[in-house]
Amino acid sequence: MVDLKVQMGPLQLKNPVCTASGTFGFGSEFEDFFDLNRLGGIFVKGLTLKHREGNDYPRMAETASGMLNAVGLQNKGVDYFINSIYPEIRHYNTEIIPNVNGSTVEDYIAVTEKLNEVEGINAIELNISCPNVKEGGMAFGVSCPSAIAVTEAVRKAYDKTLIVKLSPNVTDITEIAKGVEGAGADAVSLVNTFLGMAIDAQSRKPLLSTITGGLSGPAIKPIALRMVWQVYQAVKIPISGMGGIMNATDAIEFMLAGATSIQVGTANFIDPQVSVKIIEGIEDYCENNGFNKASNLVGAIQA
Amino acid sequence: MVDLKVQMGPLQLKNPVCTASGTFGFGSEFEDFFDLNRLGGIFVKGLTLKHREGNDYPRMAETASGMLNAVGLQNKGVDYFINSIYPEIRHYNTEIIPNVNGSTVEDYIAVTEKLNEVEGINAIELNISCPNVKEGGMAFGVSCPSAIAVTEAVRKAYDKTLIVKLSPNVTDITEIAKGVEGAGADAVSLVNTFLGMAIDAQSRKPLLSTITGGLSGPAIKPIALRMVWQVYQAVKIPISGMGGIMNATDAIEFMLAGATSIQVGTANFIDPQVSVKIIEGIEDYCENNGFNKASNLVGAIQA
Amino acid sequence: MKHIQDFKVKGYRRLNPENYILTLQGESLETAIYPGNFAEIAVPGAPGIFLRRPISILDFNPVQNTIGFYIKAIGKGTRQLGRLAEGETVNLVYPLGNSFSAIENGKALIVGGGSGIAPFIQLGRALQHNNIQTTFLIGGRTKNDVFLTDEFRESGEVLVTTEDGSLGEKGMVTDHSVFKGEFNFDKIYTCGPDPMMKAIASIATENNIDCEASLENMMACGIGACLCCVTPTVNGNKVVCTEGPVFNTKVLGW
Amino acid sequence: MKHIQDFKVKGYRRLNPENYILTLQGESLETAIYPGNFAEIAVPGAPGIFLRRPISILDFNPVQNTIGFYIKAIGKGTRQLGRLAEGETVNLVYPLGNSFSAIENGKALIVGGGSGIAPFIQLGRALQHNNIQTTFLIGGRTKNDVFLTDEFRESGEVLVTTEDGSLGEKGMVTDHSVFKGEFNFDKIYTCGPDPMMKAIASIATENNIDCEASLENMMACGIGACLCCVTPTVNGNKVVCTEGPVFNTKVLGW
Ligand SMILES: Cc1cc2nc3c(=O)[nH]c(=O)nc-3n(C[C@H](O)[C@H](O)[C@H](O)COP(=O)(O)OP(=O)(O)OC[C@H]3O[C@@H](n4cnc5c(N)ncnc54)[C@H](O)[C@@H]3O)c2cc1C
Ligand SMILES: Cc1cc2nc3c(=O)[nH]c(=O)nc-3n(C[C@H](O)[C@H](O)[C@H](O)COP(=O)(O)OP(=O)(O)OC[C@H]3O[C@@H](n4cnc5c(N)ncnc54)[C@H](O)[C@@H]3O)c2cc1C
Ligand SMILES: Cc1cc2nc3c(=O)[nH]c(=O)nc-3n(C[C@H](O)[C@H](O)[C@H](O)COP(=O)(O)O)c2cc1C
Ligand SMILES: Cc1cc2nc3c(=O)[nH]c(=O)nc-3n(C[C@H](O)[C@H](O)[C@H](O)COP(=O)(O)O)c2cc1C
Ligand code: FES
Ligand code: FES
Repeated sequence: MVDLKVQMGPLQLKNPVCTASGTFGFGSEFEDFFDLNRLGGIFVKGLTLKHREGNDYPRMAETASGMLNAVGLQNKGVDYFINSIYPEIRHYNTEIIPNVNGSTVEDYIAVTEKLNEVEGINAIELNISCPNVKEGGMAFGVSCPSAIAVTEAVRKAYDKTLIVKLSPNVTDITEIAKGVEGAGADAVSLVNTFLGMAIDAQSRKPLLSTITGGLSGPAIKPIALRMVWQVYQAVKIPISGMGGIMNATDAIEFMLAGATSIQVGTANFIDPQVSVKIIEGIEDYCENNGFNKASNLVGAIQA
Repeated sequence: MVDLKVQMGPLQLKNPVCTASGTFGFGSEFEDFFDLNRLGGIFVKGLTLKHREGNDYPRMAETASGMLNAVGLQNKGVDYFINSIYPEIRHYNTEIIPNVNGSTVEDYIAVTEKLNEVEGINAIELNISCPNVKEGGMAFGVSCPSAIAVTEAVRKAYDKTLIVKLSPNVTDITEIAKGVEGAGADAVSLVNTFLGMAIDAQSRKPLLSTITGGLSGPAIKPIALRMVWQVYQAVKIPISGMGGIMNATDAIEFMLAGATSIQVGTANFIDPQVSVKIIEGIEDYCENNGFNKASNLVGAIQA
Repeated sequence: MKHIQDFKVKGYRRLNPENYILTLQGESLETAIYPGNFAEIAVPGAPGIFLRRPISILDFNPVQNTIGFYIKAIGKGTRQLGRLAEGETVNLVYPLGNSFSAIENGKALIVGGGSGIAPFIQLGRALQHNNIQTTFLIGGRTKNDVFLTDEFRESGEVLVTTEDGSLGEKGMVTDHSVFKGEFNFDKIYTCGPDPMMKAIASIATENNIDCEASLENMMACGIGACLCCVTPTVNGNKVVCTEGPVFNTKVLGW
Repeated sequence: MKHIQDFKVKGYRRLNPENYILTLQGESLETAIYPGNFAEIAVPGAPGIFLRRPISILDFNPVQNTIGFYIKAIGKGTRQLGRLAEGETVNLVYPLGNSFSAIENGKALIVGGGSGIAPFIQLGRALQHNNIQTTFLIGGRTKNDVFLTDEFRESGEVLVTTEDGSLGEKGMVTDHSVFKGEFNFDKIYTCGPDPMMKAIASIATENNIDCEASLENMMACGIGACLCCVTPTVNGNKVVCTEGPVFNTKVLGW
């Protein structure tokens, strides 16, 4: 029997496999496909203080082994989540982890304070890396001082596990990771999407209403994996790794590079059952390769 | 008749389609496949002052819609190029553009001074973005002051067209582009490869001897295209655009985003005749869409 | 209930070089499929295709466990779906989306163009089941672009327009004489190119008739998880794959 | 001269579930193909495969314009190449690389294991043409992993080892009795797993015999343009796709 439990700072996950924010709705969308209780955790869709309409259509373009999105944090606001959505999903026996967004530090604090009061929610993911909003978002995550500032402020407002989600659109991700570690993050998650663009040569127009959008999927996996490996060597806090994970082998690679847990994003669109397959694949791998704990995979690359 | 000529600063190319450094050897490798005289230019393999053995095997790994390489600037040195290789390829009726590398500013200057004397070579590409060498390389291209310093020094040593090749592994590529423009670059080329990594889950070893390597191919196209579009708005000098161009449509997208000329890299490995097909495709597109000059495509996106 | 399920290619019916009906067969079949529902199809063996493709469900047969799609080959995926070998595996996520609401009384007009005719076989049957008198108005560029008229005729009257006049009345669907003079329908259903649907919606508004339109959109998940597929409505952005694809045109502000 | 050329799948010869010979036919054929040359094959219709795959040329027929490959399915590309339909198009860049140098006098020993036997049909014929007495030593895990022995027998004597003793002598090729006692070959040629080739190379060195080995490598271009495929030699890194794949084992420092 392989022990699949992993520890993300104070938060224990029953296994390393979570679903990534913005790619798994609020979970219930996938209820028909598998038993959500099997997941290590669900990072739910990005929340903001107030209702947001998100960006105009078109918001999506397919690319080679990936996709661009420009959703822009469409959501009904944190209060609606707490009052109307969370009660419907809280019965799942898995960690429900809200993804916290804001245009200003005050916004982030306000959302966090509300979530801090919600019984059953044991962790939040602070998104300082959304490339699809005009204000805030990625701007916080690409500068070290502002990443530290927002993390410190949210840390004060939050008593439970604080995971900070980093942007890959930076020269040196280890610097930001060290900054938010110092500012009190319990864990980091990486990577969010890469800022990209697509053009329709025939109409000579961008394919997204916002011109640029966030690139996800297997295309980015080599870069994401490198960043996880770099951050693993730079910080002591655990890493939730993601970026193009499509199967158990990919997930294992992220763990070997240093991720304690992983998130499945875009892959959910292609195979809505993929996360259970990944859980089973990690278990099989551990069994076949003499690991009695999944956590022993973390950083086990022989470099 | 479409006028395919484009102007890269002082340097005129007979058409916008060049081959990218490190992906086309010294040209002669492709002689059996098409008439090299048709190319706008050939950016030959990266040169250093002294002979370099490059990195150890393995140097290559396939990724989703892309590849990682860790060649590490294997070459016989600039003197060997000038004395033994260039005489064999100078008869081609296309621009032969050496790609200049160094570990120190002095190295860069020394290589440049030698190339400055070579009759028939009308431009160099200053590579401050190679991710596969321990010293120099990308380190110059990811910090604005050092990018400016090396460009200024090389500018003083070079009388003809100076193209500076930028690294995409930065938070804000426009800042570096503006820096090298101010330092005297006649043009910029972008992007070089993205720092990435691949792991073999079974052996738990990295797939490259250097652990990390440079990611190229269609996987990176959306990010490269975005960077070209951003730089186009930030600088006045022309852009040589590249990153995952596989066909004429891709090339046209780069031109619409702001590239005056383009480079074909990894695609040469998959179809050694692809660059001629791209030249023909651009010509057809111009004809069918009422452009009498290819240069009118540059930045013609309706954003 | 939504399913993810492997099917096998049973066969094709080729309508013309670009249009075809693909029939898949499964070991079982979810039969709670309603007119307007679609499937997200994983296109097998096509390099360069990353996401599933949303395609309306044309019809299905609960005895044979078959499901049919009417597909117009416009790009990589829709071309590849047209050249699979018999027996090849195709994975579906289905049935997805909301559906047209069949009226209980009165007369219905169904207006379709291009690949937009797919949902109307099922809708026609549902209306017929309600004893609704249905008129189908199908538009195409030439007579070679007008399909499935025999099938539609089983559920109602079929009118046709072609741009070159090679079949039915000459012109666009909106030019058809059915819209001239007395106009006594109680509901309009439409699916096809946006400009066509918008023109039909304004005819409906002018005549104070309820109108439902099925929208296309760039979709990533098809199940409401990614929020990529929105359309602006009078009540803000709505998610096309779950709150649609069928919308009342008043809600769309058309 | 190197060519880029479309061929059609002519057929397969299945050796066992993992090993097969693929024959392609073209409208023409470059016949300046030498033992050890390989082709870079663009694998059709396989999502997830980006680069061409290097495969040795097994044999070719200048009358029929056919070219054959012996392939062991070990991954995505080599599996996909085993399930193409007859008539499907396969693009080759060929012929690539250097070749084994056939000796003019004396006796030759050819040692192959796994998919490393592919170049030896051609090499055997070339040696036969030079009237060289050739011994083939082929190793496999079991008798089901030993192929092409009939073909080799046309050019010389065939010795076999299997790990389980189900065919020929039991053990690894290096255990074969041919290496025991008097050893009177003038040249050894080898292709197969690295450890096997290295062991053979040291036998050659001990016996002061010239030995050529054909190396595998991760290749991107196959034509010397990318410098991805190097091997360390006593003279520094050498490019395997152009300066190899065949190297004198002394140069390799083996
Ligand atoms: C709910 C729904 C039901 C549909 N039902 C049918 C149907 O029954 N039959 C049918 O033939 N088609 C239908 N479509 C359209 C079909 O999904 C697209 O034609 C298909 O996704 C195109 O894929 P491709 O790989 O062939 O094109 P690509 O090669 O990906 O693209 C070709 C061109 O089509 C555009 N395009 C791609 N996908 C879409 C899309 N989803 N919406 C609009 N434009 C797109 C691209 O921007 C590009 O210009 C439906 C779409 C939706 C959303
Ligand atoms: C000059 C040359 C001649 C060859 N001749 C033959 C031949 O005649 N018959 C034959 O069956 N095979 C031959 N090979 C090996 C063949 O190229 C690989 O088996 C093939 O590229 C694997 O592709 P894949 O997509 O099936 O495997 P993948 O799915 O890409 O990978 C499967 C595994 O194989 C490894 N691998 C992939 N490519 C190579 C490679 N080029 N070298 C070493 N390991 C690799 C990967 O790291 C991975 O572990 C030759 C290789 C070279 C360089
Ligand atoms: C459609 C879409 C919406 C997303 N929305 C969010 C979000 O609201 N908050 C967030 O932190 N990340 C968001 N992401 C990023 C993902 O959580 C993940 O970081 C990224 O997609 C990389 O992983 P992947 O390649 O496995 O998808 C979104 C991604 C996609 C594709
Ligand atoms: C094998 C390989 C070797 C390369 N060597 C060099 C080099 O020597 N100098 C350089 O500036 N860029 C080098 N590059 C980068 C390419 O010139 C190009 O910037 C990059 O590959 C992106 O373009 P692509 O996606 O079209 O390949 C190399 C790329 C590859 C794949
Ligand atoms: S396609 Fe994902 S929400 Fe509609
Ligand atoms: S594979 Fe490119 S040089 Fe050998």
